[in-house]
Amino acid sequence: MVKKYTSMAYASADDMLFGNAKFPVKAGLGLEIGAGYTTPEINYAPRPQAGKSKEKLIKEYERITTDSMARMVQIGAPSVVLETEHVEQMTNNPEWGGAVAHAQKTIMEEYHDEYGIKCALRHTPGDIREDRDYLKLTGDKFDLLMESFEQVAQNGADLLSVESMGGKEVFDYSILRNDTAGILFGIGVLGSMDMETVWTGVADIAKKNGVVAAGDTDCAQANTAMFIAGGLLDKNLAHTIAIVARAISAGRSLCAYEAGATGPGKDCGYENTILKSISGVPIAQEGKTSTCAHSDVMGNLVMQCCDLWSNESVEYHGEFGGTSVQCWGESLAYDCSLMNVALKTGKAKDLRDMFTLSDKYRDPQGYVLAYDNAYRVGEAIAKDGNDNYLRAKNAAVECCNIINEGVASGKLKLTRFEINALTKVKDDLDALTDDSDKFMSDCLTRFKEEVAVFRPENYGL
Amino acid sequence: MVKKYTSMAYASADDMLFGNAKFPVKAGLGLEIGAGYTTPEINYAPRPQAGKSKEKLIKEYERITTDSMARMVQIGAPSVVLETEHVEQMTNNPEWGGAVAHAQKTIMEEYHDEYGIKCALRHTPGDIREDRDYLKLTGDKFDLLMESFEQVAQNGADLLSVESMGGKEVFDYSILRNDTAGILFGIGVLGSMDMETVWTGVADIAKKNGVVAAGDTDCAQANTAMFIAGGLLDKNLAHTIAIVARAISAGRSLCAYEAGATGPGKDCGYENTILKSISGVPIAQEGKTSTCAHSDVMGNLVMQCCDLWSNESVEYHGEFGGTSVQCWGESLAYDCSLMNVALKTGKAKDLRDMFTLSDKYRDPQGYVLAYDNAYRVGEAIAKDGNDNYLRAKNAAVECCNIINEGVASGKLKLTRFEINALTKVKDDLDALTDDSDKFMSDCLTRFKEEVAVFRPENYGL
Amino acid sequence: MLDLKLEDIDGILVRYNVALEKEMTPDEAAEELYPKDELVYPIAKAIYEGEEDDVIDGLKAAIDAGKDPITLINESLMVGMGVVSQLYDEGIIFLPNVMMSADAMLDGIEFCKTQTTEVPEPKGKVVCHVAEGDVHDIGKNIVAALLRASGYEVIDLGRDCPVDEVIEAVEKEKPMLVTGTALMTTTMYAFKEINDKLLEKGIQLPFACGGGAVNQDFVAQYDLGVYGEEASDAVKIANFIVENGEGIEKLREEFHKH
Amino acid sequence: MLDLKLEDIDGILVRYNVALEKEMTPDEAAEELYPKDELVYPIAKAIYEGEEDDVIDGLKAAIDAGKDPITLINESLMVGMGVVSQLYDEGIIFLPNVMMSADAMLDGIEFCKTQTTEVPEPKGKVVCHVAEGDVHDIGKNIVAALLRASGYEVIDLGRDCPVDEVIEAVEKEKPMLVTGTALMTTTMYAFKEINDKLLEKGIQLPFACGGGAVNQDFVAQYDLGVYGEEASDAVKIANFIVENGEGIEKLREEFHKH
Ligand code: B12
Ligand code: B12
Repeated sequence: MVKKYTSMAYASADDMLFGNAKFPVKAGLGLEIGAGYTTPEINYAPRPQAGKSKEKLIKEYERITTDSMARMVQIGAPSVVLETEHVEQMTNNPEWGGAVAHAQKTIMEEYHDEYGIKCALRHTPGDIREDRDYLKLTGDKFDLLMESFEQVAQNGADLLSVESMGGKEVFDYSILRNDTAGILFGIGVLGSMDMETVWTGVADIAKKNGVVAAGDTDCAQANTAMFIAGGLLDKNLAHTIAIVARAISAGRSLCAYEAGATGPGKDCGYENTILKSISGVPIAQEGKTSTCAHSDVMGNLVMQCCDLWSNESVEYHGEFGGTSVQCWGESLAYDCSLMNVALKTGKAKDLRDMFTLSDKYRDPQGYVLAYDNAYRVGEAIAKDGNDNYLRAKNAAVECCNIINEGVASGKLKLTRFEINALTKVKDDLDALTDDSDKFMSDCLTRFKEEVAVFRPENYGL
Repeated sequence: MVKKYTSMAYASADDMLFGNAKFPVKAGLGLEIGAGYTTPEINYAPRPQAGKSKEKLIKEYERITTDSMARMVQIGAPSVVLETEHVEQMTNNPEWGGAVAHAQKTIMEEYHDEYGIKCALRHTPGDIREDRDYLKLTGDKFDLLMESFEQVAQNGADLLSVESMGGKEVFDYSILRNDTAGILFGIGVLGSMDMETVWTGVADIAKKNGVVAAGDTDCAQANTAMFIAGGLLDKNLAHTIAIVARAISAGRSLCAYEAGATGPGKDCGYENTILKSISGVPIAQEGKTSTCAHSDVMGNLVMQCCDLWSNESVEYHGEFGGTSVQCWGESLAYDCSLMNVALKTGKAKDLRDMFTLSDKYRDPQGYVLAYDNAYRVGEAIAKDGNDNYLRAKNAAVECCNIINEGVASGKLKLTRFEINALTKVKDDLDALTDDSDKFMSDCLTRFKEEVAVFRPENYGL
Repeated sequence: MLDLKLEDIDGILVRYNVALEKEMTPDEAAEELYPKDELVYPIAKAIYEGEEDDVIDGLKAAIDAGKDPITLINESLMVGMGVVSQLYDEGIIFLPNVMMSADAMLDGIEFCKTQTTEVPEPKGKVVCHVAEGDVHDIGKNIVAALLRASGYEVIDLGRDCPVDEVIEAVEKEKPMLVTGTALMTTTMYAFKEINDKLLEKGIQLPFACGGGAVNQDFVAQYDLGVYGEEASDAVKIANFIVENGEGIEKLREEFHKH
Repeated sequence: MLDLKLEDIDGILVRYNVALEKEMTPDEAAEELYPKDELVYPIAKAIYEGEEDDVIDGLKAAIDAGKDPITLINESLMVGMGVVSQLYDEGIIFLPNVMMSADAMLDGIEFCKTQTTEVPEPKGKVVCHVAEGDVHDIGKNIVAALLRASGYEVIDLGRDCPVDEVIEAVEKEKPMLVTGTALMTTTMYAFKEINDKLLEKGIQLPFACGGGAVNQDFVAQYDLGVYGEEASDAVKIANFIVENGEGIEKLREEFHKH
């Protein structure tokens, strides 16, 4: 049985800070994450042709690893994390993933030995638990996923992560239809249930292999909402709905830590500040220096409490200034250098607040994720921490309240469209039951009918 | 006749700050540079195939411009500058450059009209004044360069810049041979002489067309030295020599402002902090967010006093997060947002100091360019401001002194190799005459003999 | 914590969306566009509002009043959806409205079909798929929904779709257009394979490709490829083909903007 | 202004170059490598020190003592330069030392030539150039200097070099290797043209390409291309050809690391 969080790790929002986690995590070669300094986390995707064979893929990752490490020592960066997000072949053939991890770690060890640079390797297998048309979260695909973790853990990966997909069939349907109950059910209920299974598995494997079960992100749902919502002028989804989905996702992603993960949370989890407030684990984040991978409206704000600072992903290719991993890795390292100076000169809280203020009023998403408000969402979750449904609903409600207060203050300006969308969500939420069982059975009935690809057996239902 | 600077624009180094210049510059559509806020300056290079015809080139720049402007409004950036560094065809065919400027400005005007975004367009013709083997600074090539300025100024460019090349034949030879006198002669004497001619011309054209004569950079020399010097582990040139070349270049690049330019200085002028201290003009800078273009060991430090913040250059191509100009432009905009928050919250000097401290002890180059030390180099220049040779030599000497003090403090750690190289430069400098005329005639004799491609007539000698 | 003064915020960020929001509400804008016919009006409005039940009620009333079910598809359902598409294109309403309207419209079409033995003529047939190895299907879902909403018949091959299945579907369905979506650089190469296999079989038709990983340079590399940035471009491409034929060169001229 | 405490600096940046500096000074390292022959030793040392006059003096002394001028080129000048190259490759000395040594060595060779009627045999001939439209020639200058320093005869076509001039030079000089340098993406395409024109004329030889704008992916696109990252790679490529022949595939296997 997992132990649920019912209280906050920090006594107040102001205690939260980049480079500092209540429970730092030692990993890899000399690295300690959240122990008073920030570290760049370089992310990359192999060039398309590289996926053709195991050998090519390994060679590609060797180049990526060497390039990244070489640039870090050229500019004097004290520490670095590399994250390899698997391409499908690497997870579906667990020994491929293991071989890549081994090849990368070998190079990192050489650099560590020669230069003393602190470093660690994160591997993120793909959540390959699906058939062509349906999610297939349990059974042989689940076993394959676990085998992939096993292989990378045995062969050099220091940090294990995944972006698990539970609930996404229902979410995908609901997000394009402003269906509040569906969003809550997909992320907050189904997503949480699946996370508990996955992360109990990953935590066991990590323990057995002496590596770190790091964390998960609601990429499949909250990020999808954020992406569809897009920039200020996009018209695909109200940003107020996207942030409600995000708040809900915090209840879900927390399940990893409840099942034994210890952080660092994964970079694309914009819910991570909320998670940190509850759990005290270190977190990776991405923002203004992951524009190579996506655009968002919280470029600086997300740095506020990060322990690792990531570029999310960049395809490996040449630029005037070196290969893409070198360019982005260098930018990250300088961002970290700035944060580390702030920590050493006693100015870290000021810098944190400046990061936050850069984007707090830029968008409702930034407003809610600003660490002071994120902390409040955390409290709403912890209050009913034992109930996946209730805590997710609480988070959504608190999110709406926070935005409304922001609007009332005059500083957060919303479009009429965003306000209307928010009002609808809030009304929907208020109309929902407080009884988890009833919510479950209502949703089961409705979504079995409306969402053709939804298979309750995925969740043991 | 140009009026030389013999005093400092700022009473103390501490008065210098990003987003603030003593003499702000109004330009383009609603923009004011150095007037209390920083602005991203997006730079780009067309894809290779785009240079094939005038039409293709114009289309390429239209895409680049639209993409850049679109991303800026998507994330809510209040202001932006675009810089077009000419490819050779655009300068050699002045009407091409003019047509590109016109096409870009038309799009920028649309965005300004629709969104109110403040913006300006910088054009930087290439310094095409050379024959195959020799510099040919005067005569028909000079006239062509001026015609290029005329065309872009008439057709929409708001800011005029160039990276002029005077002195580079002697410098190229000298830098690979640790020839201190040659470096000083190439940059400080020949470079300055050429700058005076070029910038008198550009300033006239700007005045006539009601646009801004912005500034020049010693890309041809000081940046070449910096590039050859490379990262911490490169072995092509001592970083102590690279920074001496940089200090010398401040005396040279100042000539633009003495000839009538008003700033903003160009992004790749790492000497710009020194120039700002003397002249009070706004400056563009590049560093941790121009890793797409080059690597340096002063990623944050250069932000300390910037008014525009640039990515130097990125080839136009796709990334996961959009086109390259969108990705880098967005990162720049968030960097500026952070600085602007600092300015509004009264924390700007703290942030400035954090930028500086990130890299002050990373490398001798950063150490000397830290704004407190840069200011001292400025003073050394202003002291003998009327004499191009003496002021450049002063700058070099002061640079050596500053590094030696840094080493003595224990905070700046140098390799034995860097120390030896510095000692040699310092000895060389001490052995040099204080008589400009004698230095000139000594060098003329020597370099006419040693450097086959050196043509004194380029400088009216 | 530090905070910004209200008047300082605009110097740091500009909420262009707030600054630019149209004066008119979406409902008002829609009202201006509905057809005036009193039997058609309620159907179009119900489509806009995404209310299936009201759509069916409106159709029933119109049929009772003597309107032909097949004509109603074009003259009320499609017209109502046209209002929705136009407002979406103009940035007045958002995607979820379009999706809900499309759902309502499809329900309406199904209902009309039950009221007659005639078979309605779609504007054209389009095969949609997500590249082999790629599970990112939201973009494709939007593409399919918008195409359907514009009156095209969509054969949706789903995600992670093997190359050969696409070829088979094209041979069998003879569509006017195939679309492909890929969000990963490692999967988008399947498009080139599809292109080559189609050409091998002597099949020439536009192959519209999009999705996060895909860019114009890549798509321009294979003969049939036409790049589209937004899901709504798929509709525009289909419409362009209806109006101008399937010449790839012309399509590229129109849609290759980067 | 704010400042960092001495003990805090290492948490922010690590001066890996300082941390790793070899114990031995360059002079000591060189001393270990000089040949012991008492006539050759001073020449090699003068090369290392970049002192032309001392080189000539040493050569004079050796010739007076009966050594053959041509043999001296290989056994003293090249050996001295070998010491320099080795120390540079090991990161013990820096480029300007190499340049100055190379200057001294070339002076020495010229002097030797005046002392005999024999013609020294270079290791091979290399044509170097900077791409048409490109003025960035420092990289090329370094490449040329390092090649000369390693005993190759260099035909330097300079910068902004028209494609046809490169072809002509290759036809005339029959080099073992051509090198191209380009720092701008707009100019590097000339390499492909050179490649095509060479192949058209049936000329097959390795075409080593480098410079800031150039990357391995680009160079791998044309048949003769071999990518090199560092100037010293040009020398390694030339040496590899001397030892293994001019097979492009083998060269790529060896030098294409990205
Ligand atoms: C959400 C998401 C997921 C969700 C997908 C949910 C779903 N049902 O689709 C989940 C969690 C499942 C997921 C999984 C993975 N993902 Co993912 N994911 C994303 C994310 C964040 C958003 C994608 C999205 O839905 N965008 C919104 C939709 C609407 O956009 P879109 O599809 O591009 O469509 C728009 C247009 O392109 C256009 N369009 C689309 N198709 C077409 C077609 C035509 C003809 C036209 C005209 C237009 C058009 O219309 C749409 C709107 O206008 C992206 C980030 C990014 N930068 O793209 C990463 C991203 C695509 N994922 C990535 C990765 C690596 C993965 C995983 C491998 C991660 C892992 N290690 O587990 C797995 C993949 C497993 C597999 N075998 O495929 C990488 C891919 C990197 C690469 N190699 O290219 C990305 C780019 C993230 C990153 N920056 O690293 N992911
Ligand atoms: C110095 C410099 C200049 C100097 C050049 C001085 C000179 N004598 O060469 C000057 C000022 C003249 C100059 C001018 C211009 N420049 Co310039 N310049 C640079 C800079 C800062 C450094 C280049 C350099 O010398 N590097 C050091 C040398 C040693 O490196 P390298 O040549 O790459 O060589 C190394 C390796 O590549 C290798 N190598 C080189 N050749 C070969 C060959 C082989 C076979 C092998 C194995 C290895 C090898 O060996 C060397 C050491 O190991 C670069 C920045 C950058 N990121 O590259 C811009 C850069 C090249 N310039 C640029 C531009 C745009 C220009 C101008 C057009 C600017 C303008 N608007 O005026 C003009 C060009 C005019 C023209 N017609 O060409 C852009 C090019 C962008 C693009 N389109 O690709 C760059 C990339 C700057 C940027 N980021 O925007 N420039």
